[in-house]
Amino acid sequence: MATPDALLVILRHAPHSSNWLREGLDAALVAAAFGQPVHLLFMGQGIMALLKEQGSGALGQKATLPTIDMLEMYDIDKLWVAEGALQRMHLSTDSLVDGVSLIEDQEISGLLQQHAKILNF
Amino acid sequence: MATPDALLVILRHAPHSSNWLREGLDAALVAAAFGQPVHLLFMGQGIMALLKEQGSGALGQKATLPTIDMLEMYDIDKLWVAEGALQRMHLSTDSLVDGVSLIEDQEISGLLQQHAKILNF
Amino acid sequence: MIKYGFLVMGAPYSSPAPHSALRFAHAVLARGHQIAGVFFYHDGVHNASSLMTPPQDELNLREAWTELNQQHAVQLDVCIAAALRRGLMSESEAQRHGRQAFNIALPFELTGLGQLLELQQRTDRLITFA
Amino acid sequence: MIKYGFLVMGAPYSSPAPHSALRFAHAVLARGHQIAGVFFYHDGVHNASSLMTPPQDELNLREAWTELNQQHAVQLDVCIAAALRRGLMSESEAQRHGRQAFNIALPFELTGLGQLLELQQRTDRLITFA
Amino acid sequence: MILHILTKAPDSSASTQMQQAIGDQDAVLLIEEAVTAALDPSWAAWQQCHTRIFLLSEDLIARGLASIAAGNGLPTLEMDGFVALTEQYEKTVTWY
Amino acid sequence: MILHILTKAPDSSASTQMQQAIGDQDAVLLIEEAVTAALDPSWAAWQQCHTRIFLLSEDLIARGLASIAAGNGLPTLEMDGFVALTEQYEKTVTWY
Repeated sequence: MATPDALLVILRHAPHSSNWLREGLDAALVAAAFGQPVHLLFMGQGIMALLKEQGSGALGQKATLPTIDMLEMYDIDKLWVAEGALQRMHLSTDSLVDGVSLIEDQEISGLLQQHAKILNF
Repeated sequence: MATPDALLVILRHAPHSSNWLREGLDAALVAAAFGQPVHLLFMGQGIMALLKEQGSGALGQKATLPTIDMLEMYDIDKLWVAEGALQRMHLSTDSLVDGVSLIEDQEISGLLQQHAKILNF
Repeated sequence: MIKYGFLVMGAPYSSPAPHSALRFAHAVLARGHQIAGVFFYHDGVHNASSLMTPPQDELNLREAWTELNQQHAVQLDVCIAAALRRGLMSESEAQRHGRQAFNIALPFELTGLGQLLELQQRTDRLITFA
Repeated sequence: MIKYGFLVMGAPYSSPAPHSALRFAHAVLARGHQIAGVFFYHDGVHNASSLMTPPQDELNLREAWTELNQQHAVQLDVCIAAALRRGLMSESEAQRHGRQAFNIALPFELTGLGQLLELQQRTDRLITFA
Repeated sequence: MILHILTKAPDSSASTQMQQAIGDQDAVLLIEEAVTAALDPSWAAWQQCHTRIFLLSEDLIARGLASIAAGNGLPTLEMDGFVALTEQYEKTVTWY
Repeated sequence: MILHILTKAPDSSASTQMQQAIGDQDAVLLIEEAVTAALDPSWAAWQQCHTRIFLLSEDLIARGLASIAAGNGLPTLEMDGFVALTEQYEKTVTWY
């Protein structure tokens, strides 16, 4: 499920509310560009980065969706979403972009153990 | 209980965690120095500003207590503390500085109504 | 006509507060009201940085505030104590503190906290963005 | 001996993260370990501001980091993309963007995000302060 | 009569504190991160003062929550409506 | 084996997320605002992994919580002990 030399980037902040999500995604993209295998874990408000219908903000605030769509080009194809968080946010996978992988809450700690490198945003 | 021309400054952030508390207290002190009647309402983590035993932070981060002790000199003598928040934080008034006034949760909205000017920190 | 004052306490590109404030400002003006002034406090002081350099396809917040000042005479006050500790100063403050550079210039003016209270007194509404 | 790297993402005087990082740094060195470098990202880039002017009775964080560099050869890298949008630039960036002033100077160096990943690769521990 | 402006998520301490401060005559406007309340019909504030909570439309759209808000029948406002609220309510308090 | 460092209050979303990520062999260090957990014996994490949660002593002292932490019998560490934890645990994750 995860290679031991992969980098796990955890994304916990929503689009538009701060720059955490964007700067976290930037770190993931740069790591991938350097040839590191990168996996993403979306927790809490971070899950909102995956909403299909999101747009750009007023006054030209950039949308996140184009970056999400770009991940595959960088060979970032593991997008883990905490299933419990999804339920607590009253969201279904239908509202999310394609290609996400659900993970049960009790498997999250195992996912962290399997990655030698972790960055938490 | 409150004069209609008084300024209510709400303090909701703990010492040392950010600069919100200090900059909120600064606003209260300046208003008082300008002759405005000022009342303070401590909510949530803001109540920690009133803990008797607090100190300065490591590496010379200033303590908040000297500022709290200075309030009386500026004629700021109404320090409201939300009673419910105090209970939820498992704190008793014994652990707080002298001179605070308890207010029940259901009276908070009335306190806000009575003040023409409010600043929320 | 209602007279508005704004208190802005979020930094651009870290908080959405300045964006919300600007959008609200233009809606206020469109409804025929007046904006007497904006007071930048806490991390909001970063809105005034003349060195702010966002990517070219993003709005430069300092320029957007400057435009608001030029077109609608909105006063832009920056709390001096909050600014100095966060690395923002005008030319005269730079001289006072022996620095080679400065990053706050007109139409932004460094001023004391009293200006915030004065703004609250002389406006009908003070709206906080944070 | 363990080799440490730090990722600092909080601004001085707005977040306690830089203070925690510095206190931790001195404890790491006291136990005989090495600190290879500090990477400043997100609001942490403000740690590098040469215009930072806290009240005289408070620690100047930039000076404290500079001392760490001078006494223990700790590399201080600042993410260039995060810095530019927040109004922080070196002399060469100021020239490139046509600005009159700059507020980042040695020992702080503007660099890309790749440097963070490189720091994570070449150290035994990467500790985040945010 | 106060207009409360919430900018943080419904499970934040800012939201809890606001809920303690809402009076019977007050109104609430959800902006920025607070519009995620559209996802949560069980948020206590909906029961507390359902008719007077508004969500800022453009912040819903930016976050991809506009159709969910519409589906839940929640009242939204444009920026113009935000200004209208501040005309009506003399005092505003922002919770962040 | 991971050392989790929490910098935010026990009722924050950072804390909730951390609690979901703690494994059986992991340890937790509470610093900065997180030391307010000393006030709350009902915090779920105390039950989840009581023996391996530490509080940073100097952050407790700064906030006036040192005697409360001592009264509740909570394990505290000096900065030196924080470093020792990072020697022992190869990975650290900071929740903020």
